[in-house]
Amino acid sequence: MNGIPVDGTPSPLVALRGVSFGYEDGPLVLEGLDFEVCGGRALALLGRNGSGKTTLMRLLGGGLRPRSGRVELAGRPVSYDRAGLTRLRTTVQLVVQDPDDQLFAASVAQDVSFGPLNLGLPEEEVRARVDEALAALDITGVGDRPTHLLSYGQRKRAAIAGAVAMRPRVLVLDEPTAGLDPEGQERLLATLEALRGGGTTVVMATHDVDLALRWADDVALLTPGGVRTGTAGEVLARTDALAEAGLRLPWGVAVAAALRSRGAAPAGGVAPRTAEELARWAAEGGPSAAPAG
Amino acid sequence: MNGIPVDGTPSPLVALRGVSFGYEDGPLVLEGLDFEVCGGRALALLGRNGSGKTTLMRLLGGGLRPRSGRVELAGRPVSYDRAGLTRLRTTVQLVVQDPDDQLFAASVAQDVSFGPLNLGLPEEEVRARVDEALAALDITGVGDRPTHLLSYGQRKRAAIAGAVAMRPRVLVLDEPTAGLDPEGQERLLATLEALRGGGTTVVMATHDVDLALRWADDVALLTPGGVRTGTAGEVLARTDALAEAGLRLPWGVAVAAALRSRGAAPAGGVAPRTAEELARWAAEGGPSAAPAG
Amino acid sequence: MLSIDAAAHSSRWRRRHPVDKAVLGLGLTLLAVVLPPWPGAALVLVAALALLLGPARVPAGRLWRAYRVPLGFCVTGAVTLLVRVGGPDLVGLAPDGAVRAGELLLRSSAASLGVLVFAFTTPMSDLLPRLVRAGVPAAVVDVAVVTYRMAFLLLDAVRQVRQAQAARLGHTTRAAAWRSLGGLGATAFVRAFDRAGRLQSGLAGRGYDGTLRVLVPPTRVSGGFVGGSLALLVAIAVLGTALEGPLS
Amino acid sequence: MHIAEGFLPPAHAIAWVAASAPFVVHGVRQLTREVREHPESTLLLGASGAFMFVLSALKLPSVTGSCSHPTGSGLGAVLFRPPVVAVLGTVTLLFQALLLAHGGLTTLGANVFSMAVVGPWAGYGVYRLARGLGARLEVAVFCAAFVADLSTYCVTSVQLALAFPDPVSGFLGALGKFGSIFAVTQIPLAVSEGLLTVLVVRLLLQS
Repeated sequence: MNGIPVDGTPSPLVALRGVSFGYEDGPLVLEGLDFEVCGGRALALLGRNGSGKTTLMRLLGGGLRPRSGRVELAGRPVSYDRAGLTRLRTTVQLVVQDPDDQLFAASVAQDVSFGPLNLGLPEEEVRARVDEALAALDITGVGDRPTHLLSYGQRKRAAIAGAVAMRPRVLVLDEPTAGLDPEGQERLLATLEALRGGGTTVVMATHDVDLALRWADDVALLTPGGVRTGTAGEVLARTDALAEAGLRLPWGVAVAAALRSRGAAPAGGVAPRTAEELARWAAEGGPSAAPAG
Repeated sequence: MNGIPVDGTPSPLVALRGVSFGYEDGPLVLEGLDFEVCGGRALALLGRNGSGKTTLMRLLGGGLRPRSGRVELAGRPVSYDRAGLTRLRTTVQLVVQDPDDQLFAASVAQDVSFGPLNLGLPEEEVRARVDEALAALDITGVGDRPTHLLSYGQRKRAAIAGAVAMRPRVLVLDEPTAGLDPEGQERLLATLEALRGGGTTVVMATHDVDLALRWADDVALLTPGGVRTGTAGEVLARTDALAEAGLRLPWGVAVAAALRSRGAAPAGGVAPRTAEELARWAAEGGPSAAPAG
Repeated sequence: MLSIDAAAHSSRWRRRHPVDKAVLGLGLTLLAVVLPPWPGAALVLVAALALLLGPARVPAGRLWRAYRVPLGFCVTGAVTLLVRVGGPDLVGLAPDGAVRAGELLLRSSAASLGVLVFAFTTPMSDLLPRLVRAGVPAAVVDVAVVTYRMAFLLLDAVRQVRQAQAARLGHTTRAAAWRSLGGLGATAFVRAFDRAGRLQSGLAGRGYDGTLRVLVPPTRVSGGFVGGSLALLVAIAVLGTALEGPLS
Repeated sequence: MHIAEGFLPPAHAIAWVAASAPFVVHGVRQLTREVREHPESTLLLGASGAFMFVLSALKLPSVTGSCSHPTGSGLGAVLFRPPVVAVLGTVTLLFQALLLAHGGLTTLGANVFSMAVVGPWAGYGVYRLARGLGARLEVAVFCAAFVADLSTYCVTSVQLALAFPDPVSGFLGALGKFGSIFAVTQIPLAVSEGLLTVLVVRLLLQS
C-alpha cells in the first residue's frame, strides 16, 4: 500500500508521502513515512504510546505541517494557505482522545455549530447540519445542555458530532473507545458503522488488537522502523510485527493458530473475530461452521 | 461474602455495612450496600460507568461519608474525626483515574512527600518513605523532575507512589490501566504484583473482564440491584450477572463454555485466563494440560 | 514558558541551593542597575554571558530565544530617549539621546541576563517551597504552587483546544477568530475551577487540610560558591567604578 | 507590556515597591484569612491565579496588527476582587519574570503597581459604578476590562516618564512620548480586551 498508486487505481483520499516530522528543535517523531487512507475502508492505526500515532493523525488533519515530504489530498499536494487548509479540513476531521480538548462552547449544539458557522454557511444550513450531527451521534436530547454537565460518554459523542457537522469524507478518531464501558464501546461502534454506511471513511487509533481485528478492514502498524499496512487479517497475524509495536496477538488469532499448529483446525481461513465466533470455531474445529459476519 | 462474618473468620480489613450514599440532594447512588475487602486478596471491581464504582471507592477511602449504614475498619466503625480519618487513611489509599487530579506539587518527590508529612512523621522518615515509594513504582529517576514534564504513564506512577508512601494496607485503584498501552499495562500489573508480594491488598476498578479474570482473586460486580461478590472464576462465568452489569464473558470463559457444551472439553476446572492458556486449552481439549499460573 | 523552565530542570547547576544562584544571578542584576552603565553594566553583561554559556552550559539558541523578549521592550523604550519634544521646533533629536539610549539598553540587557543566570538554573520546584523559610506567608506560597502546576495543565488544555478550533476552521475569518478566543477564555475558566474541585477530592485521602506541605531536597548553601560569587561581584563593582573615569 | 528588567533607575524601582507594598500586604492578609477560614480555598485561589496567567497568555487579534495579550486584570478584579488580584497578579508577574523573561524583578514593584493594583482597582471601581448606574452586566464588564487595561498602560507611561523626563519639556513631554507609544496603540487593544471579556462572561453565564 506504500508508494505511488498503480495507474488506474483511484487516488487515496488523503496520503502522506515520505513525510518526516519532529516538534520544534526535537528529534524526528516520524521519518520518511508513507501512509494512505483509501475511501470506504475502515482503517485501524496501532502502535505503542509515543510511536507517533497522534502526530500522524494531526498531519492528516492539517494541524501539523510536515518538515519534509508531502501530504496529498485526492492525489494533489496540500497547500498550507488558507484555501488549501480549508479544503483539507473539510475532507479530514480529527477527533482527539479527550473530548474536553474539543468542547469549548456553552452548550452542545453551540459547540457543534462552530465548524459549520466558520464555513460561512447560512443559518438554516448550519441548523440543519447541527441537527443531523446530533442525530447521527444519538445525542439530540442533550443539544442544549452545557457540555461540562454531560457524562464522559456524552461528551465523547458531542466532540465527534462537532467533527461530523463538517461533513468530512474522512473521520479520524484517536482512541474513541478509551474510557467507555463495554456497552458504551458497542454503542459507539454501531454509530461509526452507521457513519460508514453514510459514506464516511473512518480511521481509528486504538491499543485494542481484538477491537482492530473485529472492526477494521485494514490495519496500519506504527513501529520505530516505519508503518506496516495491510488487511486486518494479515497484519494482526504477524506475531513479530505486533511484538515490535508492543502488542500481542488478538485472542482469536492466537487460539486459531494454536489449533492449526496442532492440526486441530484446517490451515487458512479467517481468524475468529469475537469471543462468540471463537467459541463456535473452537467447538467446531475450524472456520467452516463460522460464517463471516 | 455479604453480611456479618461468621465467628472465627478474621474481620475484613475494611467493609461497608448497609451503606447508602447520594451526592448532596441527589438520588441515592448506592443503597444498602455490603462490601468487604479481605487482606491478601486481589479484588476487581466491575460495573458500567455510573454504577457507583468511584463512589464506593471514595467511601472506602474516607473521602465520602455514608448517608446511612457504616464503614468498618478491622471490624470497628470508622469515626470521621481527625484521628479516625487518619487511621482510615493509613489503612486505605485511593488512587483516582486521572493522575492530574492528584498531583499538585511542582516535582514528583515533593508530591510524594505530601501524605507522609501530613501524618506528622519526622523528616528523615518522610524521606525514606518517598525513596521507597519511588523505587516501588520504578520512577526513582524522575523524582526531581517537574510533574508537567512527565509522560502520562509516569504521572500515573507518580500518583500511585503518592498513595504508596502512606504505606496503606489496602490500595484502591480506579481504572489504573486506562490510557496505558499494552506494554505499560503489563508493567503496571507487574508493579502491583510486587506491591501485593510486599503485603499490600489491592482493589482495582476496571471495565476489562479479561484483565479481571487474569489478575483478580475475587470479583465484585456492581449492578443496579447491588453488589455480587465471589471468586473471579465464579462471578465471571455468570453470563446473566455480567449482562446485568453491562459486561460480556471473558474470552477464556466463553470459549471454554462453548467447548464444554459440545463435549469437546470436560466440565469444571479453571477457565483459561490468557490467550496463550486458552490456545493451549483449546488445542488440548481442556484444562488438563494447562497448569494454572 | 516551557523553554526556560525545562532548561532549568536539566541545568548543570540544578543541584545547587537556590541561594547560591540567587547571590550570583540577582547580584549581577543588582550591579547592572546600581553601577554606572559604562563600563559597569557592560562588565556585568560579559560576566553573565560567560557564566551562562560557560559553566552553566545553557545552549546559546535557547538563551537567545529567552533573551530577545526583554530586548524587544528595551529597544522600543530606548528609542523614545532619542527624541525630544517641546522647544521651538516641537520635535527633534534629543541632545545626548543616543548616549542615554545606549546606556539604558546596556543596563537593561545586562540586568536581564543576570536574572536569566538564576532562572535558567533554578527550577520553580526548588524555589517555591523554600520561599516559606524566606518569610513569605505559607498560604501565599501554597497558592503559588497550585498556580504553577495548574498553569501548565491549563496552557496545555488551551493549546489543545486551539488546535481543535483550527481543525474546524476557527481561525479563518475575524468572526471565527473572536468566537474561538471567547471559547478559549471561557474554557480556561471552567477547566481551572473544575480541576480545583477534582484536586480537592484527589488530595483528601492524603490528609489535605488546606496546607500543601512538601519536602524539599536536602541541599546546602555552598560557602565556596557563594564566596566565589561575592568575589566576582566585588571585582566587577571595583573595576566598574575604577574604570568609570578613564573610560568616559 | 511590562517594564523590562533593569529599565528603571534604583530610586524609582524602590519607590514603586514602596507604593505597591501596602496593597500587596493588604491582599496577602485577606488571602491568609480566607485560607484560614476556608482551607479548601487554597486550590480555588490557585485556580484563579492559573486562569489569570493563562488569560494573559492568550493572543488577542488586534486592530493594529501587532501581537498583544490581555492583562486579565479587569476580569480578575470583577471575579475575585482587587485585594486578591493584587496577590495573584504579583505571583503571575513573578512567574512571567522568571519563566518568560517578561517584565523583571527590579521592576516588579512598578509592574505590580500598574497591573495588579491600579488596573484592578480602576476596573473594579468602574464596574461597581456602572452596575450602580443600572448598566447591563455585559456593559459593566466591558467597561471594567477596558478601563483596567487602559489605566494599566497609562500608569506604565507615567512610570517611564518619571524615570526618563524629556531633556526639554520634562515629565510632560516624556509622558507624551511614552503615552503615544504605549497607551495610544493600547486603546484598540483595550477595546479588544473588553470584547474578549464580554465574550468570556457571556459564555460563562450560559453554561
